[in-house]
Amino acid sequence: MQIKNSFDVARPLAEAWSILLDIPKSVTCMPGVELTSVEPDGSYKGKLSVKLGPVALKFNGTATLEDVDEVAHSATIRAKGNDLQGRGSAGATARVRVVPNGNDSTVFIETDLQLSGLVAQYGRASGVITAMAGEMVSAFAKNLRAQVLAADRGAGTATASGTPSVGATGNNTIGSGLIWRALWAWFCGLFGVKGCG
Amino acid sequence: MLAGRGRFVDDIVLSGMYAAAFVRSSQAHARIKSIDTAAALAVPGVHAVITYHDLPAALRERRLPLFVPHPTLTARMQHALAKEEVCYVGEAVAVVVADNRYLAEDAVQLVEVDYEPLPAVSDCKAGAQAGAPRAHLDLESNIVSRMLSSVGDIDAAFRGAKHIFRDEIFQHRGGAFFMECRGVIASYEASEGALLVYVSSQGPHRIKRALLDLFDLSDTQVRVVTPDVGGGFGPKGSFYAEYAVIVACAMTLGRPVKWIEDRRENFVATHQERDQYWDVEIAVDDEARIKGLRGTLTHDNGAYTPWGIVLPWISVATVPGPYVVPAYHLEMRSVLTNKVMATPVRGAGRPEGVVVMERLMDRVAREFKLDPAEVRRRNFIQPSQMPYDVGVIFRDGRKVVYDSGDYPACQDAALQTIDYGSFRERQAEARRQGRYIGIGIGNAVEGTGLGPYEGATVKVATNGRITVSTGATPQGQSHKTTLAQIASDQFGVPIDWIRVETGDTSKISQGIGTFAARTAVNAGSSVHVAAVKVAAKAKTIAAKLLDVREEDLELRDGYVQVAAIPGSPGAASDNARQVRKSLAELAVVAAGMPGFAMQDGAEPGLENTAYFTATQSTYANGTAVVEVEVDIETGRVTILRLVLAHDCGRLINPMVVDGQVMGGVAHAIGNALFERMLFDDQAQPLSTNFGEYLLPLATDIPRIEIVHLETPSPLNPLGIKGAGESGTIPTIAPIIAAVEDALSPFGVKILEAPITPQRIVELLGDAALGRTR
Amino acid sequence: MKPASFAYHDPTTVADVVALLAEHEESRLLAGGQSLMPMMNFRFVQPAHLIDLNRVEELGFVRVGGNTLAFGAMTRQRQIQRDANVQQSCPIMIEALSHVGHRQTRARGTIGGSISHFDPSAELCNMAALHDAQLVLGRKGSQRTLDFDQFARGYLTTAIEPDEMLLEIRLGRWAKPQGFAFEEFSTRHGDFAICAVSCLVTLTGAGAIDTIAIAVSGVAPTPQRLRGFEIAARGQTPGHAFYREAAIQAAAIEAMSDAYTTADYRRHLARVLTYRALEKAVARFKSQDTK
Amino acid sequence: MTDTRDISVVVNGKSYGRAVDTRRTLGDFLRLDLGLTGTHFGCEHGACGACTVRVDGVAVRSCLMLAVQANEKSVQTIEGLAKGDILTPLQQAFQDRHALQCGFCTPGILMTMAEFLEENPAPSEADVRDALSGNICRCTGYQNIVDAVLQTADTLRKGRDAA
Repeated sequence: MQIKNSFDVARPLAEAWSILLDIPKSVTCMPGVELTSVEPDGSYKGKLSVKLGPVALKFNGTATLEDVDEVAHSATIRAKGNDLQGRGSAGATARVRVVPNGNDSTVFIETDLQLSGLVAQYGRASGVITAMAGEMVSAFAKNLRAQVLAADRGAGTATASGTPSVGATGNNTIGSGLIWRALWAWFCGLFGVKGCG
Repeated sequence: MLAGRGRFVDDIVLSGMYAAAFVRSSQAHARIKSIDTAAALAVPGVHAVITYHDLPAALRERRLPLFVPHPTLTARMQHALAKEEVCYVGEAVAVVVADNRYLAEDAVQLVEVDYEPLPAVSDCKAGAQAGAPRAHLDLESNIVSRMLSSVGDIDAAFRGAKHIFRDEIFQHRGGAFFMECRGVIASYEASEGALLVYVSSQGPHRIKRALLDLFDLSDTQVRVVTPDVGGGFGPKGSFYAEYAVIVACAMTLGRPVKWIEDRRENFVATHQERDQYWDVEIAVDDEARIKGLRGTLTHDNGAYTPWGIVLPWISVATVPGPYVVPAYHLEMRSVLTNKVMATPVRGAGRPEGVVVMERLMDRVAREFKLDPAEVRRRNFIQPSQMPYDVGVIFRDGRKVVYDSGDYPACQDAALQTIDYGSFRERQAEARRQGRYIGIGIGNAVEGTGLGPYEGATVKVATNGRITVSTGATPQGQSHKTTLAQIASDQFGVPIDWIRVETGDTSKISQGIGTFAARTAVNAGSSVHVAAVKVAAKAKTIAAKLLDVREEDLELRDGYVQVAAIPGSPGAASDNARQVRKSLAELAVVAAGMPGFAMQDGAEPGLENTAYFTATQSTYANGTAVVEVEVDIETGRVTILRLVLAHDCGRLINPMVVDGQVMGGVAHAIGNALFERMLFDDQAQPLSTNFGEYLLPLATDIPRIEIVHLETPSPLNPLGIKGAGESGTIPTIAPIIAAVEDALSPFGVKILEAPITPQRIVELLGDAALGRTR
Repeated sequence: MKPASFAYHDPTTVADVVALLAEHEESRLLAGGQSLMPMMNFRFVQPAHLIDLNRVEELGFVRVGGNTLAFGAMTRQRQIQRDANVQQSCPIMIEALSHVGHRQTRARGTIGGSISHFDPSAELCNMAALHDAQLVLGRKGSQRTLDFDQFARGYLTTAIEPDEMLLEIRLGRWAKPQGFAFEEFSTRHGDFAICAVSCLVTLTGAGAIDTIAIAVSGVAPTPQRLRGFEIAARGQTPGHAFYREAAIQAAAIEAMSDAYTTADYRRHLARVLTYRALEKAVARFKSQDTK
Repeated sequence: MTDTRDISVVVNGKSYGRAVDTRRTLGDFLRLDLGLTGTHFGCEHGACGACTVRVDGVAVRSCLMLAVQANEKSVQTIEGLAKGDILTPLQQAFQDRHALQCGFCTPGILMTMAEFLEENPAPSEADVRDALSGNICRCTGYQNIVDAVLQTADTLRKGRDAA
């Protein structure tokens, strides 16, 4: 599925761009993402965990930064992960582009998300999943923006640790709520009869 | 069965047996970069986790066998376990063998497969376009077969035609969804080199043949047994990768191994049928008589080609049906997609062909403002034209030549039963009350009793017991009853005196199996031929012993006796009781006495094996007429009446045939109104449970009214034709037609199956607002 | 399709249940099992602790209060269908239950499980919305009672906290005579409703609307009441224009879509079924046919 | 991690004591632990009804119930329907009316209909179809099943009148 986002940053192009490319920080802007290691090949390993009441989805994944164009200020982030209990996997390609906007800049993110396996195979849930994915990417964008602002405030310490920014954590819960609903939606595609739990 | 004593594969328990579960691809198309089985192997109770690289050399080198090759086909067969590329969600990647299924599933979710996703082909029409992604990395094109079916001078037919009508018709993917999922048990006795396989199939002989192809074993080492089968409907006639893998597991581990497909696997790994996109044109003269029919069929073959092009071929050959089509030109394109394979499901492509022809008949009727029944009458092949050469070649390589049948009579019988004559009045009256009812007609001719043969051995043991053995394999069609009945007719004994053995390669050496409604025709004829020979031999021996003429003898109640003399039955029976020989006595004589020569060199034993070979298919035919009511505000379709008139030649057992017809009709109703197997644009299946893939329930099926016509086939000694699919084949078309007819005041045209309430409301537009407008 | 391992608990009192909930984070309550068990068989849900409520007898009851009808969370759907009090004072409940699954699932399925699960198309959630239900939730050492609107959070999401459980469902009771109707559309009998509309109505002696309640489920993530219309409806004389107005308002609900059903079709059904439900409820009131 | 429990269950009048995994479904317990293979799994998600058995008289899906939940309860399966070789009127009617083909869904249908007929001695065809709607049969098109159930109701009624 295709998801498009854009947001303004009150920073000149070059600065916004460098903040954006600080992957250890920006990757963690995705709600629930925890960066575990930076590999020799420059790729990043991490976890996406979502606590959903009875259901704990844990994705182990990797992310890579590709096609970095310092002139056009564009790059591609590829991420993919598998649920540890074999319930499916997710792959995402995010094309990021920064363009000047007066003295400030605007960030465009185009994400192509493909879910597969158990979690993707319930038609009744497909609508909710799309909505959920869209909101997760929005949350990512929002967190990224928060991070840029944090840097703007020179609060390097806020993110230097590489842990999710405040924004990310805040949105994590929102993200969880959304994912929660989506997951329940998958479940409800599961059984041929209504009735009750 | 009624008391819970049935014996299905999952009911069989062998000592020391392990349970297996498969790791299946979650990707529609991907490269396998690595598989990590360590965590799975560490689970207590897990004995093996096997990937492609752990398979025996023979299985790594070979791919699954293709039973029905064709010159136009670029065959694509799969490995038993995926090697480096997966081509559909559900493709087997690894297998876990453990103490029980619970543990095996625990381990399956710990096997980590690293996939590199590749672009997938979801829709066959898109896949046929130049520049579409390839369903397999090394494919030149996704189109693996282009086949032309051509009769007469099509260009001339269209050049001269006054009226040409064109329609594009889509028929959506569905499946068999038998209630018993697939299952297999393999047991290998290393000391004797004996492999025993229990499998829920439609023919153990073909499974055995595939195993012989894949494992270097000799014929006598392999025994395949099919116990009770919980429904087949086509897909259980295929050979599947899992069967080879489970045999390999049993041979490697030296323990019996059982794999029972669960319903989730069944949705992604058992063969399905369709999609089909048809783009067709019909040319007719001023009297609405067909001059020619041409077009293309784009067929979704799925990821591999286990049945070659059998399925779309049957569709193409079925289109002309009971009508005179002087010129026919159909180009079939079979397209590989990244979906589970499409192979024959009940009807085997015929219902699709019928939908196409009947939609065109209705189109012609609409354009000419003629009664749809009348348009069909004008185009029917007449009984006087039998045998009728359609001109097209059937998938058994022979020309389609209808052997017999009275198509006009069949349609009339159906129309009369449903009181077609008064329908338009009833329809007008209903509309005055704001109700929308409609009627539809579907005619079909079905090639049944496909060759090459199905053998049967009939044997009278020295204790007088009669056994019939055949390679045919029942899945609820009551074959045993049917075949016992055929044999009992020759011996003059009650059916229950005869034991029928089926589904065991050790009981008869050659067999094909049950599909295409072929069993009654082939096995039935073989039983008949063999029984006749055995009965004759009994008479010959008895005649000698009793010193009477053979022609004076009859078989009754297990005895060969002097036949009743017309007029004085009493006397005859007294006479008979004095001079008669039991089958047991005769069998003993036939078996020969140790140390004595056989009587004038007669073949030993009171038995005979016959392999009846049909010179060509027999052609059954049927007409379905359906009356529906459509709720225009919700789009709900209610079937009010459904009449099916059909001619499957001589009826052996009407109750059994009716059962087959009613079951077949239920499949048609599912295909017409409910069953939709959805995939997303990356070929991820979206319908993987019975809450989303909707099978018809008792509340969705009306009472079915059946009319039998009997035009005996000249092609076999019993004059029978197949009946197994006669309920399904003609019945999808008239349901669609009836819905369209009900909605005719709104000019709705339906060119797809299934048709759902939502779709109906979409087609109705504002009209669906009804009273709320 | 075999469930993953879990630690099984089968307490016999509510006190024990909430204690277990407080103790085990990764736990899941098992009521009738008609939704949770399939999820576990598919291994969608793999709880570390499974707390079985089927031995908690104090949760199975139907109680008639002055103006409420109270159900214990573990009261089986079949038990409710056969309860004389419910049949007598809340006939629409019987009509709604006839659409819930099939006889084997109603034999096990419970009202509390259904409402905790909160499927947008569930008939019992529709009933809770229609009757302004109060939901009694319990956790270790405390209880709280929520109105339906506070309880309903979203798509299969309620206000029940991880350490909380639903104890009792209280429906507002309508005086008789009452007109009622439950109109549902599902593809097959017993399937998930694509849309269901319920209506309760009383008329004045003059035949004008006295009180009316309308609940639409299956369209939005939670069951919706047509409150605006219900208020404006007082004093109006029911008829085509009246039903049509209600239908149009129902069709304005923001609808969900999925691979099978579009938002447009859901809105369309809401419109059609609302018209039918009101018409039938009013007719029933007039004929006093409240069976 | 495996969690086991000792349970005692009366099945078809015979009492059994077994230690079972708490995750084992009732259906698997009957099939694997007791060897009562007449109960079949058709979907394992509560949609097809093939696994229907009676627990304390109530027809339920044995794929949606855990074996531990049957502890101290009485279960009846298809094997417990007939008295020896004497079929019940319902089973007999299924045979007479050709109400089964492959027979895989039949046990679940018989257990469901047995309970239904006890509660509805004089059902209409619509009642029967409604009661049957929780069981999927892919072979028969249901008609002969409906007829067999109606015939049974008839037989039983006549039997009662006679008595």
